[in-house]
Amino acid sequence: MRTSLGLLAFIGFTLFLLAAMISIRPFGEPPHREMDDWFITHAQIESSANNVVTSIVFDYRGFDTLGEATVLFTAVSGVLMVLRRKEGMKK
Amino acid sequence: MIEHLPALMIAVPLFGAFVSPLFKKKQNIVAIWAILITAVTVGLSLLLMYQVRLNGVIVYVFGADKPTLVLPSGYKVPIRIMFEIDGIGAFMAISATLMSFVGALYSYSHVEGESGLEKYYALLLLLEVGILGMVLTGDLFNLFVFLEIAGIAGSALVGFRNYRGEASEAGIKYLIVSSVASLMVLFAVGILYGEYGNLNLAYISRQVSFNTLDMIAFGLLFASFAMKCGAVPMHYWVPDAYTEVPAGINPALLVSTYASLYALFRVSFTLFANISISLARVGWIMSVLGVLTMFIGVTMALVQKDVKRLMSYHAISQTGYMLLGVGVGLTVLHDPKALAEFGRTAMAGGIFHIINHIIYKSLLLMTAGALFYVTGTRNLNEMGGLARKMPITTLCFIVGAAAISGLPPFNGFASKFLIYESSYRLNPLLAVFAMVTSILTLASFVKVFASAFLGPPLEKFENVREVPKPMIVAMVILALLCILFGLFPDVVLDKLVYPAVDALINVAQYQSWGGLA
Amino acid sequence: MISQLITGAGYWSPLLWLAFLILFALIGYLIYSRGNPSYKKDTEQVKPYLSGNAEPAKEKIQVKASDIYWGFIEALKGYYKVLQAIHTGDLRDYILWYLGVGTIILFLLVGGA
Amino acid sequence: MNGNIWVNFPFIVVALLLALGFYTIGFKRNLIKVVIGIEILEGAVNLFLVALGYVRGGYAPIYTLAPSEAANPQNMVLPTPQALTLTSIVIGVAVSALMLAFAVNIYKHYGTLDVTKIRRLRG
Amino acid sequence: MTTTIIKTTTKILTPLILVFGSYIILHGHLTPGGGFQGGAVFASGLALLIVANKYETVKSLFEKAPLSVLESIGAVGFLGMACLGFAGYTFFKNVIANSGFLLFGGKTPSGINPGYLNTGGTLPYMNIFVGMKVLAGLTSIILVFFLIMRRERDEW
Repeated sequence: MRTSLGLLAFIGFTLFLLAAMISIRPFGEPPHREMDDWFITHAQIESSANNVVTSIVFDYRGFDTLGEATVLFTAVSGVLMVLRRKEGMKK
Repeated sequence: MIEHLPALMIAVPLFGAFVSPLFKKKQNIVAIWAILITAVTVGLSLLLMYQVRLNGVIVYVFGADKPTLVLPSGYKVPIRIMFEIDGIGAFMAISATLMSFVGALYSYSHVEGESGLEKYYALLLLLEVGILGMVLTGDLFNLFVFLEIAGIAGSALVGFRNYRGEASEAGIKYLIVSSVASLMVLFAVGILYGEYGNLNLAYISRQVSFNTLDMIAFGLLFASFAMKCGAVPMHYWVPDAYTEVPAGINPALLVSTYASLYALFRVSFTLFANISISLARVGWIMSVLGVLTMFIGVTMALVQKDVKRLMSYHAISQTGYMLLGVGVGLTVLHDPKALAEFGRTAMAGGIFHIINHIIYKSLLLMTAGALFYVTGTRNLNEMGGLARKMPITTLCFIVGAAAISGLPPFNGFASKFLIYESSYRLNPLLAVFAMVTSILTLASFVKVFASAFLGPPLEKFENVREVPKPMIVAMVILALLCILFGLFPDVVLDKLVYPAVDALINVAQYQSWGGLA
Repeated sequence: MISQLITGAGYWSPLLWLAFLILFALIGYLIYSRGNPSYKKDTEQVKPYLSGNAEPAKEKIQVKASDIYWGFIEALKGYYKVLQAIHTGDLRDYILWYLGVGTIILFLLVGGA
Repeated sequence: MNGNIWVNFPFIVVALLLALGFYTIGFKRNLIKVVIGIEILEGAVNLFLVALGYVRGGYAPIYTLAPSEAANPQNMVLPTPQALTLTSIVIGVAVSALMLAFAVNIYKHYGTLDVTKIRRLRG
Repeated sequence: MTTTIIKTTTKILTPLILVFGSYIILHGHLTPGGGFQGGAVFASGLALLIVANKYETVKSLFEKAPLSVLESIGAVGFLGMACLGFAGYTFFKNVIANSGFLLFGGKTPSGINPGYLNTGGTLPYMNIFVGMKVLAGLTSIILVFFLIMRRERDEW
């Protein structure tokens, strides 16, 4: 019962994913690249970096990187808290 | 400095979180530090709401020369991450900071004496950061990043009591559910990026069209955020997480759930505006989900024995009210007459219910945490006769229970009243379900009150005292808020709720970054 | 100004409601205080009548939480059996439900487009 | 369904990987395998993001000692998806670390990793 | 897993891995890589040290290592570099780029160039801070897993 219904849901979802991936634009021909062209042409002028990806990671989308570092910090704190040795001495 | 307010909203709690692990061994100092930081963020969010009411949508572009420089000179697409804050964003920010402050205050006593507290408070602040980023951002990938922050911090806090196996079980369940949802969100964002070559929410919402791919992305976003906000039948993680998390974290966890609800509204109203307007179907999906959520949540709550689990099922069923109210508004969004008649009122009820529910459900979960604090159990069958021992907790519980069951003059009644009257205009059946749910809610809270507080005093609770001062203060603050919001609902509606509703309805202002382009 | 809640179909004013509550409470109290007790104190007239049995001591009565609303839950037994069966604490079911609901929503959206 | 399906073969692979991950999460009994399913999902989404940024015959968007054809920006692949993928990889590492920590704790308390037995919270 | 082969390989490889990690961190703005990748490489070198030694050795070696302090310093430093933009610009504004500042403030010639280390503005600083943070974080994760496995093997 559970398995059959689960398989049904799984297959339906997979079909929609396949439909999305078939109907997407052809591979290797991005239709709109205005934002990326700006990055490629202005990275050396605005953030003086040869590596455009780094200039995006730390300058244009640096706020995402702050969030990413925060995610790592969160995970480290979480792991250390979940696996902490001395357990709480509750009343 | 005032123009950097949106950045400070994130930077201040982030700084607090990064610093607090340095206070090892000094548990009280880190608790006071967290209380201080959260208090500062409360002030900042109030200032932010004032600014938003003053000059409409606030835009803050990260890394540009000027905070309002959305488009580079002579260019047509936005290239940088930006915060775009309108009424509902500021509204959610106020609830997030307020609840984090109350939770930190409550935690000072509630988790006192446990180990690893510096991590605990750091994660509380990080959870607040995640919520604030989710509700303030105007960039889709940034939304995903903060969604992950909130999910990871929340699940780590769910597993705080690592000497209980159930805590780890609930933690991994919440973590897997939230990471699957966030990954599907990222997949949908990737689809949109591949189509339109941009990540800015407002820009994509102007470009988005009606083809199959957009609809699939919309469906993925809708389902993922619906699961994250605990809509039936994807609600199973909610009782587990809310039950096992320490009661001091419950307020922030509630707000993180409703940040996902905010993202659902934002996606339906703004990102896919020209689709949702042409599809009243979306509104009907949301309303039916809401009715299902209300009814199944409350009927499951009636049979629970664990007090926090019972309240968690009530949290699910109250989420249904918000979905119903805003869904009714979304159904008639493209019909100006019906919108003016009852749609706007329905959305006001739904959004007003968000903050009301956050307040009184946090209050109730805190009283449950107080019961757990003094008795060491959460099983209602083993409690009884605690009203004499802890009078203030009992009073706070009565206020919260009356508010959640929609008894006048508490705040629950005000928002539910709006939802009843407006959803009745769309379809009477919806209002009937809402009222039945409210009655069952009252019934189940009568059960909790009778079995936990009334009855003869049990000898095993002879030396039970009232809970310490900080917990009392936190609970009393929320109880007073319940009464105030119930006695002066029109003030709250005018100052907080209707700006949020109009921000959701008025898409053009958001799409043009507040008229900057 | 008196605060009121405009709902499109009328209004509701909490303060007015509170005033009327207090007013009617006072009236009720007046009526109550005017009446005089017709029964005699500390006779068996004031004792609760439990079909002839003596009333058990108050300390003995501890109603378990799971006994409250027993009849309600008994009446809806079939509904609750289905509901409890759905709520398996199985982690994988959470994701499968997500897949199912996602499929339905996608069908409603894409199929209608 | 634009033209032939082989042009979009990488995207089809992404869809199949997503399906594989969901199957692993939904129908395997071992908790570690469920975690592996999440990892497969993350890999699929990262692959999708990188595949979005590819330009046929493009060069890496780095100016250091680049070949002279790369001087024309149109010949460089899109840099944004690479940055997004970097972010999402780090997030995936964080999530998997926390999930494994929970798994260790669960094994310590339950003595098993069978998902059908880790069900104390239900009903 | 502390055989002689692994010990010898570790002795030879660890310095190289650490040097390579720091190279990736420092050249993040010129060549592929950056703070995260370099930090991960660095942490993998430390992980090699961890798995190739005995429990007591690792414990005595890493007990006093200020990993969490290092992580907090990296995170706060990253935030501080971002906050430099508050001076007249916005959060995350690259204020040092092409400003002739003493360190990493040089101008980058436009177009294809061999790459000069003294460029990049705030990017190299952020790379260094993020690398510090990532190596501390990943190392502490690996360390706590290693310690808990060795500690509680007999308990299970």
